[in-house]
Amino acid sequence: MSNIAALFPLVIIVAGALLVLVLEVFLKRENKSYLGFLSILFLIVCGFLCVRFWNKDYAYFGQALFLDNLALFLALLFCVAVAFIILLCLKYISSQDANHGEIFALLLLALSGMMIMTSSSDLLVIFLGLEVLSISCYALAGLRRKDERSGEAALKYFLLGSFASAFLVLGLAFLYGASGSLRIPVVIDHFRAGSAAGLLSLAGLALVLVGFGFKIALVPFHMWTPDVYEGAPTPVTALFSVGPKAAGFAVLLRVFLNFWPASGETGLIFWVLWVISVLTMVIGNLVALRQTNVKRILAYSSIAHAGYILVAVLAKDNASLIFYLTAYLFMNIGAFAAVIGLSKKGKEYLELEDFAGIGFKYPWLGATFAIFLFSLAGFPPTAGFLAKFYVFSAAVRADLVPLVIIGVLASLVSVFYYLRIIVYMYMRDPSGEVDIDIENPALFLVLFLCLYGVLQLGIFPGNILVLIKQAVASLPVL
Amino acid sequence: MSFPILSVVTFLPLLGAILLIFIPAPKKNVQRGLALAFTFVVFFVSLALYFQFDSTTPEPQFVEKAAWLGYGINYHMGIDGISLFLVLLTTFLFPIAVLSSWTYIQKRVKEYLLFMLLLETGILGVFVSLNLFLFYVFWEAMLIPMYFLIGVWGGPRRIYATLKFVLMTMFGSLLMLVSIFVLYSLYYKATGVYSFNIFDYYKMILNPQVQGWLFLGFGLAFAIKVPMFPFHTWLPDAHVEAPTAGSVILAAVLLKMGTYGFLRFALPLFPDALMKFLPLLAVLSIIGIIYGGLMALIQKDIKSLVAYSSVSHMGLIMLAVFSLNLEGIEGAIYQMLNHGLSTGALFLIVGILYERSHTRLIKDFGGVASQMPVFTAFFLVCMLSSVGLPGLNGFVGEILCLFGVFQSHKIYAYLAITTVILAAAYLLWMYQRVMHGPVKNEKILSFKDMNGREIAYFVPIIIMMFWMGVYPQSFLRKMDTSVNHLLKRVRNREKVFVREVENRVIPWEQIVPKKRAAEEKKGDE
Amino acid sequence: MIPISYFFVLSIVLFALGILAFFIKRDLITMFMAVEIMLNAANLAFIALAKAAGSLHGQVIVFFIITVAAAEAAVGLAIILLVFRQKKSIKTEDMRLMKG
Amino acid sequence: MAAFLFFLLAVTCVGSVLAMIISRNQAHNALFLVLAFTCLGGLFGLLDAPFIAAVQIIIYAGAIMVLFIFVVMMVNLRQGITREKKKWTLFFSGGLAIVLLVELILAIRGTFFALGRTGGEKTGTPTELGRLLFTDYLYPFEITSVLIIAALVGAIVLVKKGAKE
Amino acid sequence: MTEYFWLIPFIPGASTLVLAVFGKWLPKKYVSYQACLSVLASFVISVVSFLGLLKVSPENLPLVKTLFGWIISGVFSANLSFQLDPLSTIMALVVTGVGFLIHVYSVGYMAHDKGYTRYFTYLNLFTFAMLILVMASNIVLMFVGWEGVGLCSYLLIGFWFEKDSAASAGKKAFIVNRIGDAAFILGIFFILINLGSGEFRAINEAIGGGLVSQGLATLIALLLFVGATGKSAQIPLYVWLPDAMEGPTPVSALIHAATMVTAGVYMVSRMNLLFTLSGVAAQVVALVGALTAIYAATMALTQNDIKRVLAYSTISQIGYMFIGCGVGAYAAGMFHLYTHAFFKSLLFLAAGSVMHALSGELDMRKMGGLRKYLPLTYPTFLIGAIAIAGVPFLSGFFSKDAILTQAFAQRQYFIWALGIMGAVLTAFYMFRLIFLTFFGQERLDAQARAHLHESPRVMTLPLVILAFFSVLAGYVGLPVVLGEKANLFTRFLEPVFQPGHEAGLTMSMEWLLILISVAVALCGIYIAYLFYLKSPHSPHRLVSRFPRVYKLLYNKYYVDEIYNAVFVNPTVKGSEAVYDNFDLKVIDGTINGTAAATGFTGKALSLFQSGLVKDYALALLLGVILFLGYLLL
Repeated sequence: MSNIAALFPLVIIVAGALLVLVLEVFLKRENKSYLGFLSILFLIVCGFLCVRFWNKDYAYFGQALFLDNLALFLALLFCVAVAFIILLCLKYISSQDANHGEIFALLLLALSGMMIMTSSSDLLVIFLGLEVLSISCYALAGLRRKDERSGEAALKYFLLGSFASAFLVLGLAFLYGASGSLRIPVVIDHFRAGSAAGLLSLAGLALVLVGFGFKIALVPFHMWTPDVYEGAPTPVTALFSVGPKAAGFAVLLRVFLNFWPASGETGLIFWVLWVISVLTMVIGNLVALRQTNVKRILAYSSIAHAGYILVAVLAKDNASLIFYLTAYLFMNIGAFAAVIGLSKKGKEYLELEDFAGIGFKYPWLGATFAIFLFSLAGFPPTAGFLAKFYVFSAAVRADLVPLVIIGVLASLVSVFYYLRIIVYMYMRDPSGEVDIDIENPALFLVLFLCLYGVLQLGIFPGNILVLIKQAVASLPVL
Repeated sequence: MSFPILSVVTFLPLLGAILLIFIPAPKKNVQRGLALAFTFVVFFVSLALYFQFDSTTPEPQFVEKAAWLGYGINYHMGIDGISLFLVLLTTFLFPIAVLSSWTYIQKRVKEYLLFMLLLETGILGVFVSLNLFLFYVFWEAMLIPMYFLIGVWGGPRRIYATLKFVLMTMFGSLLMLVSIFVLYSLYYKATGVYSFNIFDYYKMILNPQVQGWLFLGFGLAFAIKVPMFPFHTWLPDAHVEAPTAGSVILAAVLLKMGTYGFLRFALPLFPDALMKFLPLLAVLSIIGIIYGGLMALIQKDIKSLVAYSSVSHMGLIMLAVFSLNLEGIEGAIYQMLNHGLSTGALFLIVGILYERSHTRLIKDFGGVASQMPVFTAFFLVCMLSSVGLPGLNGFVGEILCLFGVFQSHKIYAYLAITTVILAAAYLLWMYQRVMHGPVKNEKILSFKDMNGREIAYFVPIIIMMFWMGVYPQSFLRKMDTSVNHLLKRVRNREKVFVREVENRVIPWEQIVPKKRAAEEKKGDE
Repeated sequence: MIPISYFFVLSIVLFALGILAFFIKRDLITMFMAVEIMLNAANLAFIALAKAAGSLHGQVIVFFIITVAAAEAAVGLAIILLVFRQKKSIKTEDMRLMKG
Repeated sequence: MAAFLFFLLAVTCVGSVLAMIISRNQAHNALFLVLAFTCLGGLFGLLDAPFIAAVQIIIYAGAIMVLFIFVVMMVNLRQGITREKKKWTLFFSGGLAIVLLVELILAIRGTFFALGRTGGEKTGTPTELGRLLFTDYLYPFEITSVLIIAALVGAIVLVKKGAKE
Repeated sequence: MTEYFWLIPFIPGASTLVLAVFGKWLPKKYVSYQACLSVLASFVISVVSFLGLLKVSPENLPLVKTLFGWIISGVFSANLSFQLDPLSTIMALVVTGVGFLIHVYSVGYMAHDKGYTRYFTYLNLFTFAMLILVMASNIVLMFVGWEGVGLCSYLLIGFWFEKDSAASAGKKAFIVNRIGDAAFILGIFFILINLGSGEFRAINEAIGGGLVSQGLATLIALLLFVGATGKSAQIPLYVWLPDAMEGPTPVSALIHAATMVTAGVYMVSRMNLLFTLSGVAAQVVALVGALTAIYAATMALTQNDIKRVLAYSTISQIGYMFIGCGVGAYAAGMFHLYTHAFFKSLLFLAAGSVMHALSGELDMRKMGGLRKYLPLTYPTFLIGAIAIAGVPFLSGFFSKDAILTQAFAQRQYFIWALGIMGAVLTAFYMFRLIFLTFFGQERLDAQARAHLHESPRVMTLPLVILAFFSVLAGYVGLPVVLGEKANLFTRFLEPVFQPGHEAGLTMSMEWLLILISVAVALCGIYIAYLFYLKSPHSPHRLVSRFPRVYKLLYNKYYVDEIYNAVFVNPTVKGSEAVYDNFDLKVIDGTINGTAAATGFTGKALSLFQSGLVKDYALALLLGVILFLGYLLL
């Protein structure tokens, strides 16, 4: 039902961003962190609204903005993620000189972008949302202005991002030309009809796919990922690895899931995606094998995970896809949190050698990190296992057995490099010079929450599963 | 069963592990005591399983079932005559393992005990779960503590060993996971109901083609775990590097998970495929027997010698499993227990030597017997039980296994019988080089004989060895029904291995009590 | 009157040229210009198609795209400036601190 | 007349792009780009989109290009930067660009003839567009505001002189 | 109290347990008493049950006592159950009787050994196992005893494990036996499957009921016999026995002369129906026996080590027993077993006493002229020698003669001939031993000479008793010529051995045979006399005449070397080769190779991650193009 309330969550976030910007001017450097708490406040309100709007299906501006359960669930997810990131930033920005209050505003703006993307059925709006997200991400990547790597990351992200979005725009143009509109339902109907402009719209679809494939780092559109992840400030990297991915996949869910029944031409796209997911899983995992920088390892692993999630898309199993995104959010942010934890003022320890022996030196940090890694590797009883389990079993039910076999073998490879980190943490003797200031309650809060999430989702995901079921119920089931 | 005894047995160690976290690191003895206490309690509770076990029904007992994640994923536990003793073996060995590492482990005691307890939970879970999902969860989760035990407290090449162990095992189990998915979806498509319940799957009759693939999936996982012949190389590495208790558990219990898997899943689920692959598997097992024996003969490190001897023994067990008759399978199960006891004990022996000499190379020993008489006695008994000397447990299992094999395929038996000779050869030779002859070096002169603790954890093992050797009835009788049931299930689809009673002289009356005779008939129809 | 398809083809040619420029030029600024060209090529396509469809929606969309382009330009140039401050260079091949 | 205009604009546009590719001086590049965009504006005009044409010329040829020029001046390199030297990249990318061109042509060939010589006679007058903008496209319009804020913040935070710089 | 016969094995068993567990804390004296008395007790019971058995009528035989079901699974069923029949009784008597004496002897012999308690633990354990072997009522339980004695022999041979030779000898004995046992197990399986049960009664019934084809019988019989060759040291598995002399002498007397090594004979007689049913198997048994008899005898000719001579003679004597069984004269075989138990253990103990006197000297070349120093040992030794040589009116004569007569009667002339030749050699080497040891000039070295002394009473007493039996034991089995009923032994055993068709030999023939064997024995002795007393140099002349032959015999036909070269070394070397080249290189190589290859691929792929924006864009572009291309074409 149409209701102005549908705008509220978005408005709140943006308002928060603006407020942060305003206050930023009046605050002294040392207490920028108030801004963080402020924005968390806004996040909580927004989350609260999302909960309140559950099952209400508010919509506004026609179909351009609607809050079905999926949108709400994802919004909630994004809020949680961003909240985590903000908590991680609180100490980070001051100790790694990225001390700008704007970071919080940018985070909120990025969040708004994601929310826009996931709560619309109009490709134009989605595109704009994507741009909001991207632009804030470009800025976020470059935040550590003293650090060449950070700047370089921003540059690469920006150049390639705009390059990709050019393709996206051309794709939109094609779709528009074929169907005369960018409203997803219209476009779909057009596809169903299968007009003379079939090729045009197909090409358009492909180009749009490329645009989103870039955001969620599918091979071969993934090349930017490792460098950007390595260069960007670590909390921001954590966001990159979760937020845009989730948003992108949500769009895939909305846009492409609906095309499958129209087999024939779009059947082709299915096979392209099949190949892409294989490439993504295999290459992501293989290249990660020989990396020595933990952030890079996690970057490649995030590529590989995108591959697994794509399997869910191919299996047309919305629930498992969303579950995977949720699980991935907790375990990956958790892992990055642990990495952030291993730093002191002005110095981050990111090389594998730095991790030697920290497992016993900092038991809590080490243990949680180990658990997150096991979860990423897909060991029970963690969320990672259950997520893979759902995805792959769905895939088998969809008769994608070869894909699944490749997938599990790829994840076998992944086990090696995840365990390699643990080998360093627990089975090598500590290399003296690593000493970190452990005084970071916010970080440990995040660690704890992620740990809780990982175990809860891994052992008793019951309620979450129910929510997810309701969330995907709103999608057209085909 | 109102009292959830299986859950208690399975998760008590976990509880212990959690408690352990809160004990400050310096209080090492408190930690050890706590772990020991928990493992003991678990053992005593599990004894109830034995006494309350109803050997007349093949159905799983002490069943606990609860909805968990939906979609057929239930919390479903229960044991039958096959898993009963594996559970008992596990609970029996863990206190011993803890005791054995009392002084052996000096650094990071807390974490060590933590992982031991976690390991126990994982292993027990594997043996008691009847829901394929639950089974797989435990099967995988169990890897983590073992990974740490080898990797952190192991020898110089521990990292290589532990990664090899984990990756090879996972390679198998991931393919098994795929097969599980296929079963799952097949069942769903057939019935429209989601289920991971193993007994539901038993009802399915798959076409041989599919069976073949699925069997490969499952079989590979279990074959690597066992380990069967070409997949065995992780075992020596893991054993050599692992700390004593780790080796004990690894050899005594972990390997049994493979054979157990064959009995519980591979055989009853895919009988046709089994028949197809039977020759291959049998040949591999035989190769394993002989090959393992020969390799053991020439090992320079005692531990790897024992490891290869396990390869040989497990080969015999697998062969007996594939004989698909009552004697063979009961023998196999019995031999699993024996192998658990005797090989475990041998690793303890090695551990004791290692604690005194900090070497495991055979050439560094010699004439130990004259220094450590008590130790010598224990060593002798353990070795003989592993050799399979009558009166000790090894003989009963070995002879039943061989007999079962002999019944189904004489040729196999002729080849397998070599184990009798080989086992004697490599073990006696090793024993001679280590214990006999003149005292090799002055280091050995300084060896102290076993202390009270060591004797304390060895005596139960020795007693069990004699008991199982002299009065196996108390174990075999509990298996009969379950094994018969299993065989019925296998034979129902496949008549090759059915043995009619008629073409045999009915056994001497006094030998077979009436009740058993009746059961025997039931079993064969 | 010129067939609209001519415009369409022209847009694609421009797009290809943009790509070409992106790869041929070595300084970040011009590479970014190339991207702008690609965007504009897409705009031309939009307008042409809108014309063909006889609706104004295409033009509105183009309006938005132009805005996006502007926004991107702002951030993009800021980034280029940032990088220039750090490295005193705007050559692409100098931007390879991270690789492998 | 229109045809002549079209070809004139098209050729200038393409030509200026090529010129931009060839020239090594960023300032010149920027100017070539202005020229190209202006031509594009003209083309828009030919397609009954006067308002967009105006916007195009104002925003691009005006605002954005000025930005570019500013940056070029700040960067202010004595000697220009030659084009890519890595032959491999050159030929490969050139080849790919051509392939892509062909493919896209193939993609549109279906519509090539479908598109009539003339579409509807709607003209994109400011009023028309404005009405659309504030009815159907209100939401995107709002979003653009967010977009611009983001860009603003981003630009500022990246290049502003911090306290200690 | 005959029904308590099942206690016979368990008394030494219990004693073993006590000694094993509490031995550490028990005083020597107590240990010796307990050990000896336990055996004595079972001896008494055996005697009682023997007397009781005489009263039982044959059709109620055997008496069976089932304690409980042992291994029962499907068709495989074995009880812990014992049976008493003439055969087992005789064995029990021999084992406990001789065993007791040897226990007593050991008290003196081992008095100063630090492993005293351990020794008696083993010795009791052995008695226990041996009694189980002979009294088991089914073949599986028999196998338990069979392995048990093997173990004890392993332990006792390697009793002085500090000596590498001793340790290796024990190991060798066990492993060689194992080879036989493997075949034995297969035999058991055949019996269990085809006859349905391992109970001897069931087996006999099955055979009696004609359930067993001849071929099957042959198969089983041969498999079992392979086991027997291992345990009873026959060709080809005899190699362990000579080395077994590393053990303490009483052990050699008890295990490697009187009891254990004859287990094979006992087993064959136990299975006599089977062997009779398949003629072939019996033939093989006889042949192997005969060959071994002569073969071992030849090797005994040249040995200089007292105990080794005795060892080879044991081998050859057991050969005679097998001849007896082979030609169907099981009673005769058992008879020889029974007499042999006495005189051979006597010989060993006497030899032991000699060693004791010479403080452990074994080499005959370092002895000579001892008879005046060892007033008690010498005569007993002599008696033993005469008995084994087959001089009339001593036990050995009757038993050996019975066997040979039967062989001849069964028209096994070849076997008989071998037996006769063996007899000559036996007489010869035994008296060579006597002469070298007790006659001629003394060749002792000084320190041995210094404290040369007769053994204590506790050792000599058993000698005397055994000597007594060596003389008289034979009179329970007088040859047929002295009357049909003369042979009590055979009659006593009749319930077990269906009376084989008694040889249709004429009296004169019988007498002739007897004369022949007597003559043979005497001439053997005479040659020995010529060689070693009359002209002590003739042996050397002979040796220099046939150096090859001498070397061959002296080195025991190089059999050990051959076995090592053919079986042992190839196995070890081959395994090493396989381990290095296959296990490590191929299998592990494959695994590690896979891992390395994966890693390398990863490395290679990461090269595309050049860090150059353009390359990244290029990849993207390439993706787009392939994607579109696939869609459009």
